[in-house]
Amino acid sequence: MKREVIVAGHGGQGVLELANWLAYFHVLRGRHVAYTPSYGPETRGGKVKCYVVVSDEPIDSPIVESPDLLIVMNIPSMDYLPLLKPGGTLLVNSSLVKDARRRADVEVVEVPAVDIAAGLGAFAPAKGTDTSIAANSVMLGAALATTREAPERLPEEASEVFRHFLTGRKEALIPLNLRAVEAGAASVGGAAVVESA
Amino acid sequence: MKREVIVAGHGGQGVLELANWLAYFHVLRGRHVAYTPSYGPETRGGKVKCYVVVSDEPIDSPIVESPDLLIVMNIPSMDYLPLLKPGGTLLVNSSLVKDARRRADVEVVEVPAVDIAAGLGAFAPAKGTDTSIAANSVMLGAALATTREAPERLPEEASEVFRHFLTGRKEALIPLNLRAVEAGAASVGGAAVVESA
Amino acid sequence: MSGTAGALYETTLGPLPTLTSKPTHYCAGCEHGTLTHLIASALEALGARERAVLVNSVGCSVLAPDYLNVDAVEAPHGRAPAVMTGIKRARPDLLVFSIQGDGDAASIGLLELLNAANRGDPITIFLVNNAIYGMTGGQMAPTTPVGMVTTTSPRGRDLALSGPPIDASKLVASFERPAYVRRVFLPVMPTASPEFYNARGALEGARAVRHAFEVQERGGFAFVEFVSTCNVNWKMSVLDSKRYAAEVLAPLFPAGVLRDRFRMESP
Amino acid sequence: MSGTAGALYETTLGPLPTLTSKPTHYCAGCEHGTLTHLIASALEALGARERAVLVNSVGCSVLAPDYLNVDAVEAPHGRAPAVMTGIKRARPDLLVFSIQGDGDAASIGLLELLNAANRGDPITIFLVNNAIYGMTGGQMAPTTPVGMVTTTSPRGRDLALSGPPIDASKLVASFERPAYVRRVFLPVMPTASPEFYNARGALEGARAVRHAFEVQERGGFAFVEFVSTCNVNWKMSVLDSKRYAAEVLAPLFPAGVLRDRFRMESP
Amino acid sequence: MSAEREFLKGNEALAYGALHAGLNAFYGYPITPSSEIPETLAAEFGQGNFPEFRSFLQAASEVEAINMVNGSAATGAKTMTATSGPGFSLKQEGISYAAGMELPILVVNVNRSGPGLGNLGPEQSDYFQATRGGGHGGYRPIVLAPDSVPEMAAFPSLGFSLAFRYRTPVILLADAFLGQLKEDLTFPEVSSSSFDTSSWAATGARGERRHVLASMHLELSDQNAASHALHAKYDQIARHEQRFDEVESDDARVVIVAYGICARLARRAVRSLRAKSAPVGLFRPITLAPFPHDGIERLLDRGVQNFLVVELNAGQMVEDVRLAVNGRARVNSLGQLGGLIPGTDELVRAAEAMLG
Amino acid sequence: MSAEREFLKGNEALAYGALHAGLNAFYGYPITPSSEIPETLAAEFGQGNFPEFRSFLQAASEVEAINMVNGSAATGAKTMTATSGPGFSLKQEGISYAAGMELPILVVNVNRSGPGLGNLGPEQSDYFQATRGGGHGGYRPIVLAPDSVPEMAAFPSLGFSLAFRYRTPVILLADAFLGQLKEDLTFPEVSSSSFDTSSWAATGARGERRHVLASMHLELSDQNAASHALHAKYDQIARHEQRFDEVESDDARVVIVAYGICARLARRAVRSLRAKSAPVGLFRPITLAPFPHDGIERLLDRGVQNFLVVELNAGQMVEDVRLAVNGRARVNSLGQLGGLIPGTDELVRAAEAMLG
Amino acid sequence: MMPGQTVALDRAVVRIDAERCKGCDLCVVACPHRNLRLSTGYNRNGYHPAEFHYRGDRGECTACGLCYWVCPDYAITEVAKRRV
Amino acid sequence: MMPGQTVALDRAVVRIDAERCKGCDLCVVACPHRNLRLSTGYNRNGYHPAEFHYRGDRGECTACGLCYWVCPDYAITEVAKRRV
Ligand SMILES: Cc1ncc(C[n+]2csc(CCOP(=O)(O)OP(=O)(O)O)c2C)c(N)n1
Ligand SMILES: Cc1ncc(C[n+]2csc(CCOP(=O)(O)OP(=O)(O)O)c2C)c(N)n1
Ligand code: SF4
Ligand code: SF4
Ligand code: SF4
Ligand code: SF4
Ligand code: SF4
Ligand code: SF4
Ligand SMILES: [Mg+2]
Ligand SMILES: [Mg+2]
Repeated sequence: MKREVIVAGHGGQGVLELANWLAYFHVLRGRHVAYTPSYGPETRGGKVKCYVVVSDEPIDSPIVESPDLLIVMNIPSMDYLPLLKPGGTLLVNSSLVKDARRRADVEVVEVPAVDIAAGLGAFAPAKGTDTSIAANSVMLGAALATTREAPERLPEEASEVFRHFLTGRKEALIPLNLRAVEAGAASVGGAAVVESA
Repeated sequence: MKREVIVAGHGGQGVLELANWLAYFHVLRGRHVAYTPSYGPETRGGKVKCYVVVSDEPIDSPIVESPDLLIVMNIPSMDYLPLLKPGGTLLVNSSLVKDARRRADVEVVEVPAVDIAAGLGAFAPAKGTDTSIAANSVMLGAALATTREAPERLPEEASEVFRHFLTGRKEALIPLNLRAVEAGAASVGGAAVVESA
Repeated sequence: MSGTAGALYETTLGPLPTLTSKPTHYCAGCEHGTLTHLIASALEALGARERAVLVNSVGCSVLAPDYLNVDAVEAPHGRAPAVMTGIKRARPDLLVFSIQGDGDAASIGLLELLNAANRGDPITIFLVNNAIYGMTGGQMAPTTPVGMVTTTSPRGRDLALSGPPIDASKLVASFERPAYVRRVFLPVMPTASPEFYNARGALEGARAVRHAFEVQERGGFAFVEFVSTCNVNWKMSVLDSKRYAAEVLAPLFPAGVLRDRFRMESP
Repeated sequence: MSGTAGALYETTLGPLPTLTSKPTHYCAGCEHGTLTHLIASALEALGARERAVLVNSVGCSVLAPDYLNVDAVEAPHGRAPAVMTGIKRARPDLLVFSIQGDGDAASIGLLELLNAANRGDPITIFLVNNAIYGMTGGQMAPTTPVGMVTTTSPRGRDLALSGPPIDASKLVASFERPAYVRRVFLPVMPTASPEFYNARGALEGARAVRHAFEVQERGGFAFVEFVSTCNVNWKMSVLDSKRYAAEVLAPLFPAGVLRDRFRMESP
Repeated sequence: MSAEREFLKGNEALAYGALHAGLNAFYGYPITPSSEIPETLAAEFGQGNFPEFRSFLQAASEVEAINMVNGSAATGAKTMTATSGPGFSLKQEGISYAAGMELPILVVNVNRSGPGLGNLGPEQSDYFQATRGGGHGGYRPIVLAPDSVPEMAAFPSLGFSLAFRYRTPVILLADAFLGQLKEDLTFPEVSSSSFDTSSWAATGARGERRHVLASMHLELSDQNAASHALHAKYDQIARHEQRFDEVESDDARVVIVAYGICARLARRAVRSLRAKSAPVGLFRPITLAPFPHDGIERLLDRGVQNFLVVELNAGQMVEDVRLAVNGRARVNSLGQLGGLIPGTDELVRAAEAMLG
Repeated sequence: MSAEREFLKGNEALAYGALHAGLNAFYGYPITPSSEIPETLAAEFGQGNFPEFRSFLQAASEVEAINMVNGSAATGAKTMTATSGPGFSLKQEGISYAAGMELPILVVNVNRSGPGLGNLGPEQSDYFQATRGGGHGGYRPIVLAPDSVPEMAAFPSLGFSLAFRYRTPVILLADAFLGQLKEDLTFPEVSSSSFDTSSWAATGARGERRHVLASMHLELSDQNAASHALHAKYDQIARHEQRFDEVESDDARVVIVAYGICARLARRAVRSLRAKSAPVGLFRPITLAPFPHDGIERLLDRGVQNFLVVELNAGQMVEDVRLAVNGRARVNSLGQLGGLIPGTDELVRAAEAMLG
Repeated sequence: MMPGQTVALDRAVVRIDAERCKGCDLCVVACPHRNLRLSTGYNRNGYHPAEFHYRGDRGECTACGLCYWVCPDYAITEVAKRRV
Repeated sequence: MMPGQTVALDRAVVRIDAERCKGCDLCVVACPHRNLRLSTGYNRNGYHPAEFHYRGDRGECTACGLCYWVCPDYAITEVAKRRV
């Protein structure tokens, strides 16, 4: 098994977190995983792109030139679409990107991530921030569901991922994020996530 | 004409000055001249050695490996004696170095430079200095006299040399140094130097 | 000023041609942006844009030439004062200024800052003191208060380990030649009502910036420190960061004029 | 002390095993030599030779390990305080001290000096302020008085060009953590009679050196500046240099205790 | 941290690798993209997980940092610093002193894009600076180049053992890509090795035995002797410490030479070329200095006639390959600059072009 | 100073050479054996003999000095600094910025013996540091190597014209021997040339035309473009600016390759070999960077089969000779360290050994 | 709120470039009359930009310029006063 | 004056290592009793070394040690007092 993913969006959308969670999920499954962030100099607000490579074999290059899965969080990130492998999957935040169906040779999965997250009560019109919390978890759920691998383990594993990353002050956000994963998975017809704190 | 000289002594003995004066004397005569000082890190008191190369042709290497003339100001500098070219001249400050006649194949010219300088009234038992003034000029006079070249121009040229180097506060020392050059030249049977300010 | 308010209205404050139209990369609510605006305004008031040279030192202000429409020379991290001295001595007719961070000026660049101050070179330095390394993501700065958490002082700055914060203005003013040394509290300042914040800092800052240029033109070394915030690396909301600045930084770095050899003419 | 005076006499002052027998390269009459002796004496009085580490910074004192029979680590020009911090934090049991020149400490090494002072690292710094660059042959130092002729200020230090001399002790004492900051006038001092000079500086220096070590052992940062001479590069006779120091340097760099958190116990 | 699986950034792994190797002290100044190293160490400092880790300090500058490192190493402590381009330049004087005083120090340079302030993207443009000694005086540091997060974790230990064995600065030359890359890894359950430093460390003179660590030798003859001793040591290192790795090079007709992140690229290129039955292999220097001449020699012995050097700069390691090959085979260079990384297809095409 | 004969130290001649070349500003920090350069300039400063010489300042450190130099050069002023080993190391970050910002600066390094504090004797151990860019980011400075006092006087002018033509740092690499050597020389009666800097110098923005001197390019693609432009310039320099000198190389079977003081030694060795009818010549690189590959190529074309590289280090320029020769001839290396200088007889023996 | 919006009142005009605005709230809290607020809509960068909103309880805009000076993004591009 | 010379007086003994001495004059001017002077002879390095010389007009050596402390070359190697 080998899977190459690009996750792209805008600083502040939780792109790095999403890619990290996705990567760690596979670490927990015992796979070789390589994750590469790349971002501009802005602390907030620039372009963000991540590579995630998952494989049962040692990974040669961590650079993703042509992904199996492309996760797009905002409009400018649609620029990466030409890289997507024929037959690959485009998972798109359809709350922001409306015209995602541009290639016929790929599967397009539209997830209204911001809207779903807002529906979970995650919307916080904070000052100076440009995104809603948990939209990235919605996308994580959707991404994991698209793989259709061992869905029964997903809830527990997602919870382990969050417990790894969301510590200290952030621990309180775990239930919300788990609900978001569940909702994301459900939105693409994936497994239901059992809530766990 | 090509002449290679090593001047060696102890910091504070005016070795650099002596070599400089000697070199500049030949610059005034229109020759190519190369002068290389080398000394230890001590501001005062270390070993000092100078190369002077004088030639009518452009000078290839300024390094003197085997001098025609070796000027020795103190006992440790006798270490350079083996370098002296067979047939070359050792000019030695015999006020300090008593056993200079160590090689039969070279000419040894003994000049009691400190004594001569003291005789000129140059002896100044200054605090924290280890030498008498003008002993180096005595050696300069002797060195120039050993060449036996155009002795009639020597007085005027020596005065030009001193006017070049002894400026400002040091200008007052010119007459004394000229007398010392004269005495040095005389001590080896060289030309008399006409006093000139 | 090119206002568009038409016949009925008179533009009192308008867009400044000394600013480029490029959006800033500064985080929302950051005083780096405010200061950029103040500088542009002062340069225009003095008609000095065409003789101004910005030295952009490394820190969040390294991108200032993207926003200030003047000639600019980059300085390595901390070395802006030296670069400025080089420019000014070659071309005394130019108005040379830098925007430096607290790490830039008071840590790696302390020698350059203090020597330029000691020489009294006629240059203008604006220091943005946000008590942290902004550009590199929140490490401890020379000005970080004892106890403040940063990525390299995760349990708070430790007095025994790292010493107390350094007061750059005080150090600069301890030299005899600087003509103008001033510290301004730039963020909006909380008031009794949580809904209202006092914006006096920006107005004071505007005057200080302008005077710092005038002082240079009269041959003096001018240094203005702006106590600022870095909400992102302090990991606070914008307004919380202003409150923290008022509570913690304002007493540590009190605002005031530490030196003014050419007294301000206009208030 | 291993005196040889025999039964009739009791040695009160004798040769110090902490000194090697090597002749110094210091010029005749230079306080670098005097200080070497004072340090050896203090180390012996404290029984500290075996835990002492000298950091020899670049300047005439770079050869100090040839004379002080202790472990030593070389620092690049100006960096002794940083090297000392590295040693002391690795081995707090060691007694770490440096001998620095004024150029070393107050010019190229100003950042390192001030940061060590600000942190209050428990180290001991002896600064030989001879107002000139001795080792390199007489260039202007940060401490050179205005008007003094050096090879790089041949018409005298120019205030407008280079600023006034820097007062290292004052700067160090402007930080809060240093425990001991003291300036000693080390040269013999002229008296009314041209035949006699007052040698109090050396005795004061001896006490200051010893206290500077004690302060470190009690956890404090200790800094002693010795106003000195450099007759060779000042181009003066030895005694003229002492007179110049008394006339020009003593008022500029007044002797005194600027800070002493651990008051001296013995006078 | 035990032998369980971790998922760490290269920089974090390097920090933990140093801690596992028994790091005693760290002095540094933050700079992207290396700042996670001090940050990780700051988080562990004083927490008791690594009791040998006795000192951590953010210095006021890279110059201050490297001199703290030298002081610390002079006592025999395992001491490290980490930086990137501009900071690495500022440390050159201190590194030269460390070489001259024969101090065992570990300096990490996470290569960003340059010159000047440049950019935060990965580059390998500090190759010459690291391998040729960016400082003065012609010393020769050991330079290690990891190509994965597990190697970022493992090389501090290797670095310290080389540094202490030879009493010489060791440079760990990573790049922005490896610093930011996260991979899964497992820290081995090894105890840190300790080195006997009693014969040279400056920890107080006992009786007549004292240790004077100096790079200065006033007499020219002493300086000459010291320099000769240094270079004799460097020759010994050059003979014994060449390290490299090979992939599918046995029957290769074209050998790609690459290190760091480029070696990872090259692995993929080799795989895709082999899939097309193209006889292409990879030679990966692990010690950039001493450069693995012997490995190149063996490839030449095996008849390799084509070398393709891939690096993120305008052509630096290619000189070392040319020096090793000395005209006996074709050496082509493929470079990329400015923080960008060449595509697999570029490598494949360049290798195929050499196959003819 | 007019066209009369002078008798000056190399360092003094260099200072006057710079003044004759129209030096506007000097910033430096004293260090033996280069201090006569600032001292000579200090003596002339403000005296009216060189009215273009507008600014002289002893900086507080080499780091401050190089950044003053960069600021000054950014306005288009002819600006120089001078230093030796440890100070040269400290300037590396600033030089890298100058390369990145494309500033025309002149940096003199009077090579002493190293590493660390080392010794004041002559060495050529900073060859790599100078030619490979001791700073980060893979820039390529121009490096000039004088071999006599007249060249010390002449090369500042050459250095400035190259620096301004290509907007790049030029390094004048001398050694302690040449710095202290006094020779007779005559300054040519040339007026200093001035360069048009109006298209790039930072002297105030006029209308929409402004000059932003930056080494930083945030977008990777911009950084890539800037790096490519830099390296295109370096390639152009490499093609057009190789300089060298030859002595008796026409029919030589062994060619000694040497620069700086070693070239002087080699001249004597060639003379004494020719006196014995041994066909030995001298190839003297004047630009150490760009290295005069074309000259070596011509020697190979003429059938030279033996090169003897003589340098005051453990073998640095020999790599450039090997790269140029690329296996087509034998290249031997003769080095000397620690401030010492090999004897003529050593050169003669080494050359004779190659003659067979 | 759209770019270039001008709010004309009796006494003064404040022009806000909503696309420059990062919704930091500073102008909002700095206005002595509380005449600005963050919009609930988004701009292109996803921020809630400031908009003029006359609360009525604290007086009209006086063209005091505080909002203009505090804005880090100089998104308040113009303040104009009614001519008298 | 020769190395290792010891001058014994009624009250005190001062030992000077003439070969270390650089003739700087500091001990001479520092002695409150003017009991030291520079010799007219030379040592091996060509300096006129200090020597003890009881002037008689200002009192004997008190073993005060000033000469010992000021000497930059620690050429005054020992000061001893008469036992009482
Ligand atoms: C020599 C060097 N060291 C370190 C850095 C990395 N660096 C860039 S900016 C910066 C500090 C930024 O903090 P500050 O100066 O306070 O400015 P701010 O961003 O907070 O305004 C650092 C450490 C660098 N670019 N160059
Ligand atoms: C980086 C560096 N710059 C310059 C020098 C040359 N240098 C050696 S000592 C010195 C200054 C000496 O003066 P000071 O520190 O006052 O000590 P002193 O000799 O007067 O006691 C200088 C500039 C050096 N060795 N290293
Ligand atoms: S990182 Fe901090 S200082 Fe930099 S722009 Fe953002 S808030 Fe301002
Ligand atoms: S040069 Fe000056 S400071 Fe150095 S030893 Fe001589 S007198 Fe002392
Ligand atoms: S100009 Fe003054 S009153 Fe008007 S909106 Fe701005 S801050 Fe409020
Ligand atoms: S201050 Fe500026 S950026 Fe902030 S909310 Fe107001 S208009 Fe927007
Ligand atoms: S011990 Fe005192 S009294 Fe005796 S010689 Fe020395 S200075 Fe004079
Ligand atoms: S003080 Fe010392 S060196 Fe000077 S004269 Fe006296 S004994 Fe000699
Ligand atoms: Mg800051
Ligand atoms: Mg000094």
